[in-house]
Amino acid sequence: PVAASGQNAPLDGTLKKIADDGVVVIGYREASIPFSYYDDAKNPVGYSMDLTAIILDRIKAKLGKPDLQVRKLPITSQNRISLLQNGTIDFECTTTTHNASREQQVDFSNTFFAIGTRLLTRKSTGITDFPDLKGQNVVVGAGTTSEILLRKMNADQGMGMNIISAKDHAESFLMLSTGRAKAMMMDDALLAGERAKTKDASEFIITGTPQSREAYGCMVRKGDAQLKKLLDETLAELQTSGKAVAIYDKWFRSPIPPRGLNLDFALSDDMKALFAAPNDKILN
Amino acid sequence: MIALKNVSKWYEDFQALHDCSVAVEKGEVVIFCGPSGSGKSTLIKLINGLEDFQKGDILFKGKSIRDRDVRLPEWRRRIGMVFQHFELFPHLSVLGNLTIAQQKVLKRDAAEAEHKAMALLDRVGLRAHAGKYPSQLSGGQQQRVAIARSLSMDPEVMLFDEPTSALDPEMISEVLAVMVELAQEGMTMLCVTHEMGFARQVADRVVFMDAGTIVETAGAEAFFSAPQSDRARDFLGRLLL
Amino acid sequence: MIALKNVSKWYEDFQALHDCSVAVEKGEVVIFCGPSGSGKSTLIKLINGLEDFQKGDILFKGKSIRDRDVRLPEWRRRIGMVFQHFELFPHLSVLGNLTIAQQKVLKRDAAEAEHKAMALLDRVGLRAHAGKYPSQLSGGQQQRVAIARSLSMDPEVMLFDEPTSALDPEMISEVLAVMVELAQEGMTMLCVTHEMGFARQVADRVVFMDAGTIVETAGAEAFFSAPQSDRARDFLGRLLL
Amino acid sequence: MGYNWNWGVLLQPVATGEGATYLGWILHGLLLTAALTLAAWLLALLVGTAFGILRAWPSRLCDAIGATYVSLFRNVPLIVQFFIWFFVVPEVLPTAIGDWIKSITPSTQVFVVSVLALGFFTGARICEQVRAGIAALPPGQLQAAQALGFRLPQTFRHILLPQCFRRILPPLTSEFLIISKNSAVASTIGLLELSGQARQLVDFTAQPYESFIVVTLAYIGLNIVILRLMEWIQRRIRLPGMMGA
Amino acid sequence: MFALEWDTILAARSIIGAGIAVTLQVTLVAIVGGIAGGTVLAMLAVSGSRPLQLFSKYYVALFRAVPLVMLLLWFFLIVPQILRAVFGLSPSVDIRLVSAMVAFVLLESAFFAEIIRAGIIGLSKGQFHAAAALGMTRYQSMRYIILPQAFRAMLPIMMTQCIVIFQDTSLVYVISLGDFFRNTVSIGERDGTLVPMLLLAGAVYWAICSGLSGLVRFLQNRTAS
Ligand SMILES: Nc1ncnc2c1ncn2[C@@H]1O[C@H](COP(=O)(O)OP(=O)(O)OP(=O)(O)O)[C@@H](O)[C@H]1O
Ligand SMILES: Nc1ncnc2c1ncn2[C@@H]1O[C@H](COP(=O)(O)OP(=O)(O)OP(=O)(O)O)[C@@H](O)[C@H]1O
Ligand SMILES: [Mg+2]
Ligand SMILES: [Mg+2]
Repeated sequence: PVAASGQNAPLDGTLKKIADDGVVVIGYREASIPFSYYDDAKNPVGYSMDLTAIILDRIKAKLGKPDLQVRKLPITSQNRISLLQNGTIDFECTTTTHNASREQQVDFSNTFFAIGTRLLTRKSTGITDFPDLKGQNVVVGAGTTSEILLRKMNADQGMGMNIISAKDHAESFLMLSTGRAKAMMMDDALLAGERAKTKDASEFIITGTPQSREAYGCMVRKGDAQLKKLLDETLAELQTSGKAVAIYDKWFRSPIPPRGLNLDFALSDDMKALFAAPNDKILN
Repeated sequence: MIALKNVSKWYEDFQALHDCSVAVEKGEVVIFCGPSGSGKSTLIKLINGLEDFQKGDILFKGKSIRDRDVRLPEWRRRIGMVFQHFELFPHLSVLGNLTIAQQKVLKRDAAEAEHKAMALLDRVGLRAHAGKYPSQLSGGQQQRVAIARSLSMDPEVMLFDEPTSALDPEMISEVLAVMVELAQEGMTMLCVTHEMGFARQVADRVVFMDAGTIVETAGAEAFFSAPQSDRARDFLGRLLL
Repeated sequence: MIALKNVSKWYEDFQALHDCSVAVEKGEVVIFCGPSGSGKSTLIKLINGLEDFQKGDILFKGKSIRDRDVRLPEWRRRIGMVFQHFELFPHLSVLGNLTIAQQKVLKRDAAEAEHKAMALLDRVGLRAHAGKYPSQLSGGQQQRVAIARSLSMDPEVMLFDEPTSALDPEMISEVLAVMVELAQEGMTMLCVTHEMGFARQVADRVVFMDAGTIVETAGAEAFFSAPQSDRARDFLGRLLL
Repeated sequence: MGYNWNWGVLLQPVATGEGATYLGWILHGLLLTAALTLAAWLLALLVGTAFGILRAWPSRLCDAIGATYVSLFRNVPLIVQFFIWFFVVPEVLPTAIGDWIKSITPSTQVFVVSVLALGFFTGARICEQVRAGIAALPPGQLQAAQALGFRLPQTFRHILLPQCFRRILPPLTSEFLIISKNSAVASTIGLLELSGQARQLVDFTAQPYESFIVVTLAYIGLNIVILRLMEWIQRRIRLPGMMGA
Repeated sequence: MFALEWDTILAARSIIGAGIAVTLQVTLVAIVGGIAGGTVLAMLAVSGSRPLQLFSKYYVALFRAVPLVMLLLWFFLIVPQILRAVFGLSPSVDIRLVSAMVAFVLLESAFFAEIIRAGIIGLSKGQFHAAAALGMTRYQSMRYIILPQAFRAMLPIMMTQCIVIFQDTSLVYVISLGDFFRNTVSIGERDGTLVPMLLLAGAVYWAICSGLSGLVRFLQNRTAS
């Protein structure tokens, strides 16, 4: 009965475009474990991809087009907004943090994941929290919220850190594992994913007080209320029905492809709160 | 056939031709001579539309080169030209040099063009060299190929700009022989040359130029036996030394 | 002073010198002549250690160039050399050309080197041109600077390799005049030249070469008036034509 | 296309709270690009000349050493060379040295690595120019110098090289221009020169057009300045009576 | 750290293969498109028309002033929608590949234009006159007389430029396009074998490029003699 009212409204925005083209294009990330990354057959898989698949089923149902073509395009943190704005992709649910400056250019759906930004370090360094980073080399992903926070902290508290901006997660982790950086700051869930890649995962720990809490949302074009509504409803239903927890367990608490590693990453309080009360708020 | 009327030409600031007028009738052979830098090459190039000019007019069969419906490529096609340095196309065989313009400009088919080319090569005595490349020929042979190439376009007039002055002495005669033959067959010819023996033999008229002006125009016999101007006398004197 | 003993030299497979022997005393002026390619330049270069040789020996004041304690730069410093194409250093002024080797090789200080240079420029009549660059001088002037440059190293012998053959006729005499003066001052000189007038004037002996061998060595007067060998006679005959 | 132009963003304080504006970042990037270009060009000149002399030295062994250098540094893409200098060299050096390198301030590290990578890469090209420049000199020049008693090193230093450099000055200055563009590759190892700043601005401001336009204009401006500088140098160094002066 | 793990490389051969395919595609398109565009620009540069000459001149100056890295980023980050519109691409086409190809074609056009223009200018004026005197139009003389000679004269330089292009394609790294180099690096990062993988990439490029340069020298010597 909820969906029925939507079906009566005339299509507009992206949904109309999808209906007209008979094609929907989604964005994915190539190396954001465990949200969106390649399995052995070079297919994008992950927590975000599972959500995307469910959303796509919803779109097909809404448009009454079970044979709607789905195309997938790899995106990066640098081109995702451009590609969405210029119509190359129709929406993306990957690992994009919902924040105020991005709201200038795009709209965000309900939050589908909440993270805290923390540290990954070798146990042997003895680093346990941010104050330990004084005078050290620390790596962050270029253009991430973590970079902004870390540089701010460095400037405000005169910590004398040398901050390395790496272009992606893999490079960040390379800096850490080769000893160029003592610690790596990033979204904790992604840190868990990076750590799981390496053969000596047990030597690394995720540590430190979260410096920020961030909400991942799906990006849609600005003003595209109809698509946003569909995404919001779909995500809310998954979260309140408990299906979202099942998907979470599949990717964060069980062995995942390609190497059968287990991230063993417990459901955070923020996530529990989110699943209890779906919303599209910016976390602070 | 060809007429220049008060033509003046400047290269930027430098005036290369001053108010030149010449008229050449069909079948006439006119020789242009004069000291280096006097404007002979420039004048020849103007007739063929290879250089622009600023004043006066040039007519071919009564039609001005400035006429709105004159298309320069067609104009040039009807006027043959032979250069001092042959200017054969080095990337094409002798046969290729003779057929390419026939095919691309006159749209003759390959067989027809080749037939015509071979006939002309025969005429200049180079049939056996059709498959060679220009660099494999002597200067005299190259110049004969160049003449044949011009003729392949069925020109109504032929222009020659010092066709033998880049040649070793022993090759000059073989080129001049071809030109004499052409003249005798009645081709209208305008020819810059310092070969006075040749000029005497074929010229109807001689045009003497100096410093961009036409100093004297005379019948060939009259010019060689009794040039009117001092400058021509001087020039001939030095030439015959 | 200088002695070549049975010297043979090969450029790869080609034998440029066959078993050449010459001895030059202090203060002697010896002229080398012979047709092109006869090995004159090669011989001169060997004396200065600018080319290697395979057989025989070369002595300078009794010391062999092959001696273990001979240092070639020092050897060359003591023997002056003037080249056909002057080989002035185009990036240095005339003064710079004359001082650089004094400063860098002989370690003279700047003032001393310049003083010496100016004196030598005076001697070759070019004091006024000290500040110019080689390309701003005529060929004859350049060659005189080159001679002055050689002299600035206080050589004990001077070698000349056709010092005037790259010059326009009107400049030859100004260079020869400098060389005559040198000879008269008692400089030991080995000189490749075709200037027979000069040779007659200054030569103590003439060495005639052909095809890499020394065909004839004679006193100057004897050589010019009555050359012994057919080849020398032939050569002189063609030269005087 | 739904883009919100906002040129004012360039004058906003940066999101990292470091007290700069985004335009300030770009200017800083421009400065780094200029410094990197100059340093790399000087290194390239040094390295290229050294190996160029080796190639021109009358010794087969020296020539072979020079030729090997050129072959190695010309036949491997620049970005690969950057990565090798940055990631491989510290690992193949003795562990103590490698660790010391890695502990240097990262921004210094990437700058030095960039100078080395660009310098040695361009040095290979300059090496060939020097070799050709010396080979083009009349052989009599070497002989004339030797006849005056110059030793071989002196001959190169005082006679051959000064002439060679005057001849190859135009290509040498073009190399300067080429380095200024190749320096953008340094952003791949994290140096925040001009192009690196362009990307950083995209990340931080979500206003890609503004930052790209400004940075591209900065490159064009740099290019024009270098061209003028090249003309000036070439005029200055011309000898009277040579090279069309 | 230095030992190449051949079995992991072997396991990743499909990724490396895909990378090589991308490298070759970009190289090939850059060469073909660059020569075509360069020819057009060179012809504009020697055309009689002042505006066309200026266009060619400023095009070349502009593209030679901007680093390739910036150019690649422009087409990838900033104007992909223009590419889509111009080429009528379907939404599923990997825009990175198209961006790279377009950036390379535009840039290499400028480089080839300079080379070809030098080749044309190197021809004597007599050849232009001879072609014109036979009645050929401007286009015909270019097509049949001038360009064939210019290309022949510039062949060694053009071939050298092709090798440079092959090397430069590795810069598609900056737009995350998986060419040979980037995929090699990714495997290295993934397996912790970055050092040997980088050395491997360097060795492969070196072998190919020095082989090709040798070939160019060989051809040059053969045509010279
Ligand atoms: N393209 C040009 N630009 C400027 N000046 C030119 C050009 N072509 C020719 N001139 C000048 O025009 C004058 C006439 O030249 P032209 O070649 O017509 O003389 P010419 O009589 O053919 O001499 P020659 O016997 O040496 O061939 C000369 O002073 C020459 O320097
Ligand atoms: N560097 C070299 N390599 C190979 N052969 C050489 C070399 N230099 C000279 N030759 C050859 O050695 C022979 C003697 O040359 P040289 O220059 O000594 O003759 P020359 O008597 O000075 O002649 P000219 O009067 O022409 O200067 C010539 O056949 C010459 O071709
Ligand atoms: Mg002429
Ligand atoms: Mg000689």
